[in-house]
Amino acid sequence: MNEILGTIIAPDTMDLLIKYGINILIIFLKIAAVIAVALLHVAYATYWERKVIGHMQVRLGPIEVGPHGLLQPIADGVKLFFKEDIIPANADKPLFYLAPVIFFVSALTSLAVLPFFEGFVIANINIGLLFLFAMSSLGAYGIIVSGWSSNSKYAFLGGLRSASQVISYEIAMGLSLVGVMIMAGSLNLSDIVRAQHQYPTGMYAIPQFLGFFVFVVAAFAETNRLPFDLPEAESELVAGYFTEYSSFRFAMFFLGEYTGMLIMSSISAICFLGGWTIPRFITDAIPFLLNVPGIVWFLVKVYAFMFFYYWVRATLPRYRYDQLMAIGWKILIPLALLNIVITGVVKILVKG
Amino acid sequence: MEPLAIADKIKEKFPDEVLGIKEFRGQVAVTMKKGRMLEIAGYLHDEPELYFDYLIDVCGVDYLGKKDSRFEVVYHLYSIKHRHAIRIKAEVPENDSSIDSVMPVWVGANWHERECYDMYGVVFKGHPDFRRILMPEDWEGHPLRKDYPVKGPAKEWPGFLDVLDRAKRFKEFEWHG
Amino acid sequence: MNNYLLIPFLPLAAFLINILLGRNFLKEKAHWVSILAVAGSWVVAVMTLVDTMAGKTINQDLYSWIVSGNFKVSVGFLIDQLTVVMLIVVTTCSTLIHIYSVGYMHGDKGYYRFFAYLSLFTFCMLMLVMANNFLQLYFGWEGVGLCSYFLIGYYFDKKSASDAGKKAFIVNRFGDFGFGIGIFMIFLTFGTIYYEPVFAQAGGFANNTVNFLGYDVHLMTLIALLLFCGSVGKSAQMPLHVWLPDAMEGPTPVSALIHAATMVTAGVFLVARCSPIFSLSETALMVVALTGAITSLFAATIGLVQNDIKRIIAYSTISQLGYMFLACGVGAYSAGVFHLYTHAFFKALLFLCAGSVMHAMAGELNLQKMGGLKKYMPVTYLTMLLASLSIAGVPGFAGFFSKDEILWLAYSGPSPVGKLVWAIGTVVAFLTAFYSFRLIFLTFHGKFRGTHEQEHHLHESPKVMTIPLILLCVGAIASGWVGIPHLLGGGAHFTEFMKPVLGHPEGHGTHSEEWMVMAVSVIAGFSGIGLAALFYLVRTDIPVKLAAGLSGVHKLLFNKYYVDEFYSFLIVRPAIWTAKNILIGITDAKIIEAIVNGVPKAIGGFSQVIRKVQTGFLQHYATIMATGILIIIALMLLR
Amino acid sequence: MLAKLFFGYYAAVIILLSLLVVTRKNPVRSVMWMLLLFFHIASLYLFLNAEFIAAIQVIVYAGAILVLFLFVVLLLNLREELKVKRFIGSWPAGLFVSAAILAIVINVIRSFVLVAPPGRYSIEYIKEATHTKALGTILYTEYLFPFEIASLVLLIAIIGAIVLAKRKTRSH
Amino acid sequence: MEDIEKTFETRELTISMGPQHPATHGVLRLVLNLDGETVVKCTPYVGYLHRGIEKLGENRTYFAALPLSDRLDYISSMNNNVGYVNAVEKLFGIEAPERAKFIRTMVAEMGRISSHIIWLGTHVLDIGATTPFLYAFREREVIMDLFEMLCGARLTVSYPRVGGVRNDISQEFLDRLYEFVLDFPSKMDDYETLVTENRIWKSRTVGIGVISAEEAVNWGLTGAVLRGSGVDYDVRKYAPYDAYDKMEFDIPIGRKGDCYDRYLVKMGEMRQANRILKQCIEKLPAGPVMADAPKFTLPPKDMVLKDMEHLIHQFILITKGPTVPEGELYMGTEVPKGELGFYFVSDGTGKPYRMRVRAPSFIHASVLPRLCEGGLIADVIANIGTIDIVLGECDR
Amino acid sequence: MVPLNWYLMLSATVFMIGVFGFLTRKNIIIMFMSVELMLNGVNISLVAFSHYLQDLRGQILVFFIITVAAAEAAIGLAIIIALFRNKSTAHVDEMNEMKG
Repeated sequence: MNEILGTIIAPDTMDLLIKYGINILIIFLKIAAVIAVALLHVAYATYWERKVIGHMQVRLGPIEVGPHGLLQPIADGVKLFFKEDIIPANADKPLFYLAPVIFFVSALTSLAVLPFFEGFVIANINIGLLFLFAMSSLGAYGIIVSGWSSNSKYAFLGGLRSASQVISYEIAMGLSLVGVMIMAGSLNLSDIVRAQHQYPTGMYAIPQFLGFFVFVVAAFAETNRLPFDLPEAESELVAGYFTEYSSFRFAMFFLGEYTGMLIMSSISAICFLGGWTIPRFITDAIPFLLNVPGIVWFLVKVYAFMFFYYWVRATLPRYRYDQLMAIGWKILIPLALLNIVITGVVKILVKG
Repeated sequence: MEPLAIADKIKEKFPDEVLGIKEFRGQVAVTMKKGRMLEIAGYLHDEPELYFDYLIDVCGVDYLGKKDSRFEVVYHLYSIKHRHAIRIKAEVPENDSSIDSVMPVWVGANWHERECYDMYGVVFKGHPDFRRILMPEDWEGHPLRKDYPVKGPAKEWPGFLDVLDRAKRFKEFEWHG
Repeated sequence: MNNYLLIPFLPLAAFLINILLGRNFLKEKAHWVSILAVAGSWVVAVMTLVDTMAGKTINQDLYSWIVSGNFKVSVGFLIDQLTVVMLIVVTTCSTLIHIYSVGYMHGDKGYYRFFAYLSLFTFCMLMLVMANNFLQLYFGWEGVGLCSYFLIGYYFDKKSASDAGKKAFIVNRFGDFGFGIGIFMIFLTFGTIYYEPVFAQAGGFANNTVNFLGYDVHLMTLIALLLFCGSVGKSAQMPLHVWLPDAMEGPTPVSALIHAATMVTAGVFLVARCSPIFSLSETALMVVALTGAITSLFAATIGLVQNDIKRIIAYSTISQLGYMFLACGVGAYSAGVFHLYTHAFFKALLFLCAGSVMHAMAGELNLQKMGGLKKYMPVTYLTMLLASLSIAGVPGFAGFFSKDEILWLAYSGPSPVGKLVWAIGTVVAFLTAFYSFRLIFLTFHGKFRGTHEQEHHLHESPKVMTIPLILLCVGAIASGWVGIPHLLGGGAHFTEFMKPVLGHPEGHGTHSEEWMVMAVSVIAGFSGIGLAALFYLVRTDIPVKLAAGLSGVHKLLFNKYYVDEFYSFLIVRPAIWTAKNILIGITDAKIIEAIVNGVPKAIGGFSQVIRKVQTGFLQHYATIMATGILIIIALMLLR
Repeated sequence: MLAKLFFGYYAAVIILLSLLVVTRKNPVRSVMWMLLLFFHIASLYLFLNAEFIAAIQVIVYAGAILVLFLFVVLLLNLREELKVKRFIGSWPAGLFVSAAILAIVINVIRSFVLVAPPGRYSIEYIKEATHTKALGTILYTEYLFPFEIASLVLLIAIIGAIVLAKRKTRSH
Repeated sequence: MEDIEKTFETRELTISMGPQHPATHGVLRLVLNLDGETVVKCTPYVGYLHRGIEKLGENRTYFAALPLSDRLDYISSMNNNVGYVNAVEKLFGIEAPERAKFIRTMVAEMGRISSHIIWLGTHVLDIGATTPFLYAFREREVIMDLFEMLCGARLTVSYPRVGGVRNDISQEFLDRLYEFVLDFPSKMDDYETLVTENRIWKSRTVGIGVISAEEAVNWGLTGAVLRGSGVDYDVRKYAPYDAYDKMEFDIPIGRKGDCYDRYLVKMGEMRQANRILKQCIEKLPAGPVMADAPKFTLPPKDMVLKDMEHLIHQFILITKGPTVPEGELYMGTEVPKGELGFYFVSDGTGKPYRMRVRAPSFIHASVLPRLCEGGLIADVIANIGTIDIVLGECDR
Repeated sequence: MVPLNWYLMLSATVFMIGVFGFLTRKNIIIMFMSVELMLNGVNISLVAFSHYLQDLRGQILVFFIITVAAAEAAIGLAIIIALFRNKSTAHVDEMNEMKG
C-alpha cells in the first residue's frame, strides 16, 4: 500500500504538501479570525447605529436585551436565524438562493486585502486596490439577481436601480482613488499606507481633498445609504431588491450591506486617513501616542467614518433617482477626473 | 351679491328652467330642470358678476315618495372672487335618471359625480371616466337610495365570499403548535 | 512655387465649396466664392503671361494618373504662348461673366448651383488648355462638354432647355467619337500621348500610310481629320453646327462664356495645338479651310433673317468660328488664334448685351418686338454698338485687325484654296456687318414695338452687370492693338509672340495687294453697315418686300437651310424607326426578351432549388463559413 | 505535479462551464455560469503570472461586460424563452463542424513546440518591477498609439450604443 | 414608426402602489403605468375604507351621529367634531355661548397642529428624512395628552357637543397648553432647520406637482393645497364660525403651487395656529359652556338623574331626537386637510333626511393623476405627501 | 511545469465551444456570450504564450481584446435592444429578412 502511495506521491512532494498544508492552515486561521472579528464588528455596527440614531432622534435605541441593549444584535441574529424562510412561489429558486450569497461573499472577500495594522493582511497582493474594485463590482450581481429572481416588480425595479447606481458610482469611486494611486505610486494597500505616512501631511485626505470628497459621496452611494438609499427607498419601492427576502437570506443582505459600510470606511481610512498610522507631526508633538497600537488608530478612524454614515442618515432626506444619477455622472465623475489631472500635473511638476 | 339677487338673476336668464327658489337660514337654493344643466353651469361659471369658479360639492338626494321627481342633484357653488355662494338643485326623475356632467366647467366634479352615481345610480352624461368609485366595481345596487336595505343586501357581495373562501383555504397553512 | 497650379484648382475649390455647402450655408452668397476663385485664377494667369513673355515655358508632370504598361498618363501642364493666350481669354471672360451673373441670376433658386457649374466649367476649360497630353485634353474636353450640358439644361424644368442640353451632348458625341479614335491612332502611331514627343516625331511619319476601311490612307491626314472631327463637333462647324443655336436655351452668361468665348473655341485651339500634325497634311488643311469657309458663309446667311436676338449672335459665332478654321486651314494658325482672342471679347460682350436687353425686356428675345431701347439703356447700347463695329471689321477695332490678317493670309498664303476662301471670307465680312447692324438697328433704334408693360419695365441693368460690359468693351476695342500688322505701322506683336509655337506663315504678296485686300474687306464691312441702315432705319419696307419677293430664299434661310429637318429625316427618324420597330419590336421583344426572360426563368427554376441555401439565418451562413474553414485547415494540415 | 493537478482542475472546470454557458436554456443561468467561468479564467491567469490581466478580467469582463449582458437579459424579460427550443434546427451541423475543427486543431497542437527564444520579461524581472508597472511601461511607450485608438474605439462604441438604444422621443 | 410606437406602449410597466404601501397614507391604491421611471398614467382607487358614514348618519339622531364625524379624518377628529356641531347648530338655529366658542376654536387649532405635525413627520419620512418624524411625534404627544386630560380620549374625542362643549376646561389644562404654546415656535424652528432650506429637500419638492391657481380652484381643491397655489381662500377668514372672527391671524399663501409651496403653507399654518391658540388662552371669556336651548340640547346629567321632567326630556331627545325645522343647510369649516362641509336635508324629524359629508381628502385624492402624470415615480410620493390625504375621510 | 500545449488545447477547446454556441443557439444574447467565450479562448492562449515567451506583449494584446470586447458588447447589446423593440424577439431564427 505504501509502495503504491510512494509511487504516486514522491517523498519530496510529501514534504511540499506538508509545507503547503501548514501555509494553508495559517491562511485559513487568518481568514477565520478576520471574518469572525469583522462580523462581530458588523453586528455591533448595527447596534451602534441604532444607539447613535436613537439619541439623535430623541429616543433611546435598544435597551431591553442586556445592559443598555448590548445583546440586541445577538438577539436579532438569533431571531433572523429562526424565522421562517419564505420563498415566493414563482421565484427562480436557485438564483433566489444564490443572490444573497453572492452579495455577502463579494463584500466579505474584500476583507482579504485590507491591511488592519502593520503586517496583518490576509493577502498582501500588489493589485490590492484593483481587487477591491473587482469585488465591489461583483456586488451588483447579487443585487440584480435577487431583484430578478424574486419575480416581483418592486424588487425588479429596485434591483435595476440599485445595480445601475452601484455601477455608476463605482466609476466615480475608482477614479477618486486614482489620485491616491498616483501619489502613492502603488496599488498595494499596505504600500499606500506607508507612502502616506512618509507624506508630510500624513493623510492623503488633505492634498486629495477633492478625491476624498468624491470618494465619500460615492461610498455612500455604493453602500446604498442615505441620501442615496434609492433602491430600498421604502416609501417608493418598499424594500427594493430584497423586498421578497426574509429570515437568514435577508440577514445576509443586511450583513452584506453593513460589511460594505465597514469596508468603505476601512478603504477611506487606509487610502485617505493614513490607515493604522497617525501623522508624523502629531507623534512628533506627542511621542506618547506612538505606544498606542496601530489597530486602535485604524478602528478609531473606521468608526469615525461609520459615525459619519449614521449622522448623515439621521439628517438628510433622500435624493430622487434621476438626481442621483445626475450627481454621479455630471458632478462626481468630472470632479474625479479633474482631481486626477491636478494630481498628475502636480506630481510631474514636483518630480520634474 | 346677495344670494337672493343671484337667484333672481338666474331666473331672469333661464326663466323656463327655474322651478323654484327657496331660502333657509340665509342660504338660497334654486331648483332647476335638469335639461340645460351644463349650459347653466357654464353661465354661472363665466358670468363676470356671478363668477362661480369653485364647485364646493356635488351630491344626490333621494326623495323617494316625497317628491314627484325622485332624485335631486345638488350643486354647492362658491365664488372666490366675489365671496358669495348659491345652491343649485337639479331634479332628476327616476325613469330618466341621467343628467349632463358639469366636468367641462368644473373638473373637480369628477369624483363627486362618480360617487353620486355609485350611491344613487344617477348617470352623468359626458363624464370621461364613469364607473363606481367607493363601492367595488361589481357591487349591485346603490346603497344610499332610501329603498336600499340598511342591513345590507340579502345576497352577499361575491368579493367578500371570495375572501371568506380564501381565508378557509389558508387555514391549512396555520401552524398548530 | 508652382503657382500656376492655382489657375485650375481655385475654380475647382470654388466648385467643391459651392456644391457641398451652397444649398444650406452659402445660399445667396455663393457667388463670392466663385468670383474670388476665378479672379484669383486671372491674377495668376496674368503673372504667368508675364513669365511667358519673358520666354519661360513650362512642361511638367504633376501626378501620375494612369500607368499601364508603357501607357502612362499624368496630370501635367504645358504652358507656352498658346496656352497663355487661352488662359488670359478664359480667365478674363470667366471673371467678368461671373460678376455679370451676380446681377443676371439674382434671385434664382439654383443660384449656388449655377455658380458651382460655372466654376466647374472654368476648371475643366483650364485643364483643357493647360494639358500637356491628349488624354488630359480629352478629360477637359469632355468636362466642358458636361458642364455645357448642365448649363444649357440649367432650367431643367423647361422642356426645350433640357432637350437642347441633350441635343448638344449627343451632337458632340459624333465629333468626340472621331476625336477619341484620333487619340487612339496617335497612341498607336507614336506610342505616347504627350504633345512633346508626338509633335517631335510627327515629321518622321509624314509619308506613312495606313489601311483604313480597306483604303490606304495617308496617316497624318487620317489623324488630323479624326482630330478635326472633334473640333467640328465642339466648335459647331458644318455639319455638326446644329446644337449651338439651340444651346441658347441656357442662361445668357452661359451662352457668353461657353458658347461664344471659350468652349466653342476649343476646336480652334485643338487645331492650333496640333498644328504640327495638320501642317503635314495638305488634304487635311484644305478640308479645314473649306469647312471653315463654307460654315462661315452658311451661318452668316442664316443670321441675316433670324429674329431671335440670341440666335443671331449664335449664328454669328458659328460664322466667326468658321473664320478661325478658315485661317487655320490656310496655315495661318496665329491669325486664327488672334481672331479667337479678339472674338472672345466682342462676342462675349455681344451676348452679355443681349442678356442685358433680355433682362430689361423680361426675357423677350424677339427682335421684332423691340426697338428704340437706346434711350432706356445707354450703356448697353453703346457697348453693343462698339462690339458690333468690332465684329463688322471697322478699322481700328479689334475685329478689324484679326479679320484682316486672316483674309490677307488666305489671299496670299500657299494654300490651293486660298483665293476661294478669301473671296468667301470677304462676302462673309459683308454679311457679318449687315446682320450685326440689323440687330443693332432693330433693337435700339426706331420705335418700341413691344407691349406696353414691357415698355414700362424697361430699365438699365444694375451696375454689377454694366461694369463687366464696359470692361469687355475695352477689350473689344483694344484687344486687337497687340496685333496691328506691319503694313499699318504696327509690330504684329501677336504673331511674333506666337511664333515659337505656331510658326509664322509668310504672305506672298505685294504691299499693294495687301492694301487691296484690306480695302475690299473694309468696303465690304461698311457697305454691310450701310445696307443695314438703309433697310432698317430709312426704308423699313424694303426687308418686308424683299422677304416677300424672295420668299423661297427667305424661307430657306429662315429655316436654317432645313438642316435640322434634314437631320431629323436622315438620322433621327430612321433611328427612331429602327429603335421602335427593329430594336424594340424584333430585337428586344423577340430576341433579347426571349433570352432575358428565358434565362432568368431557367435560372429562376434552378434557384428555386438553390434558394433554400439562402435561409436568411445568420447561423447557417456562419456554419457554412466554418465548414469552409474546416476544409481549408483539413487540406492544409492533413495533406 | 501540483501545478499540473491544478491546471487539470481548472481546465476541466473551464470546459465544463463553457459547455454550460452555451447549452443552458435560461439566459440568466448562462450569465451566472459565465461569471464563474470568468473567475476560473482569471485564476488561470494568476498561474501564468498575469495578475493585472486577471484583475482586469474580473473588473472589466465580470464587473462590466457581463453585468451589461445581465441587464439586457433582464430588460428583455425573457421568461417566455424557457418555453421554446434553445438550438436551431440544424444544430448537428454546427456541432459536427466545430468538433471536427477542434479535433484537427488539437491534433496539430499536440506536436507543437515553442522554438522562439525567451524575451526579456522573465518572471524575476516582472516580480522586481511589479507586473502593473512593467505592463504600463510597454503600454504607454510602445503601444501608446494603439492605446489611444482603443480609447477612441470605446468612446465611439459608447456613443453608438447610446444612439442605438435611445428611445425616440414621442412625437405626440 | 407606428410599430415602434406600439411596442413602446406595450412595454410600459404597470405597478400597483398600495393599498398596502407604506407611502400611501392609508389604504389608497394607485395603479401607475410607468415608462421607465416616468409616470405615464396614474389611476387612484379608493373605497377600501368605505363605511357608509352618510347612510349611518341618516339613521341616527343628530346627537348620535356626532361620533361618526370622529371617524372621518381620524388624525384630526376634534376639527371634524367642531365642523359637525357648527353645522347642526346652524340648522337648529341655536348658538353656543361665547366661552364654548373660544374653547372650540382652541381645541380646533390644537387639532390642526397635531394633524399638521403628523403630516410633516410622515411627509418628510417619505422623502427620506427620518429624524423630523420622531421630533414631530414628540410634539404631537403633548397635544394628545392635553386631549386626554380634556375629555379622556386621545384620538376619537367627541368633545364638542351640539350647543357647546361637553365640559368646561380646567386651569391646569390651560397652564399646560400655554406652556406648549410658548415652547412650540422653537420646535418649529428645529424642523425648519432640518428641512426647509435643505438642498436635497428643495430638489425633491421645488417644481414638483405644480398646479396653477385657476386649475386648483377649478379642481375644487381647498386648504393648504389651494393656498399653496396662491388662492386666498380660508373658511375661517371669509365665513367665520366659532370665535375666529375675534382672532387675529394671517393666511399663508404660496406662489407657484408646487410641493415646496404647499409645504411652506402648512408650516406657516402651524405657526398661525399657535398664534390663535395664544389669543384663545388670553381672551378666554367666563360663562357657561352649553347653550340654553332646552329643545335642542340635552339636559345636564345631574339634573337628569334627579328630575323626572329632565329624564323624560332626555329620553325623548335621545330616542326621537329634537324637532328640527324643515329645510336644508350646508356649512363648511376649515379642517387641517381643507374645507370640510356638512350638508343636511331635514324633513322635520330628529334624524337628518340626508347627511352629506364634503370631504377635502376625497377631492384632493382625485387631483393626484393631474399632479403625478408626467413626473417620476419618486414624485408621486412627494405629491401624496403634500396633498395630505386621510383615507378615512376620503372613503367615509 | 505545465506544457504550453496544454494551455493551447484548452484555449482551442474553449474557442470551439464558443463557435459551437454561436452556430447553434437561437437566442441572440447567448450568441453574443458565445462570441465572448471565443475571445476568452484566444486570451488564454495569448497569456500562455506571453508567459512562455517571457514577453509581455501578449498581455497587451489581451488588454486590447478586452477593450474591443467591451465596445462590442456595448454596441451589440444596444443593437439587440433596438432589434427587440422592433421585433419583440431575441431569437435569431425569427430575424430572416435576408431570406432568399
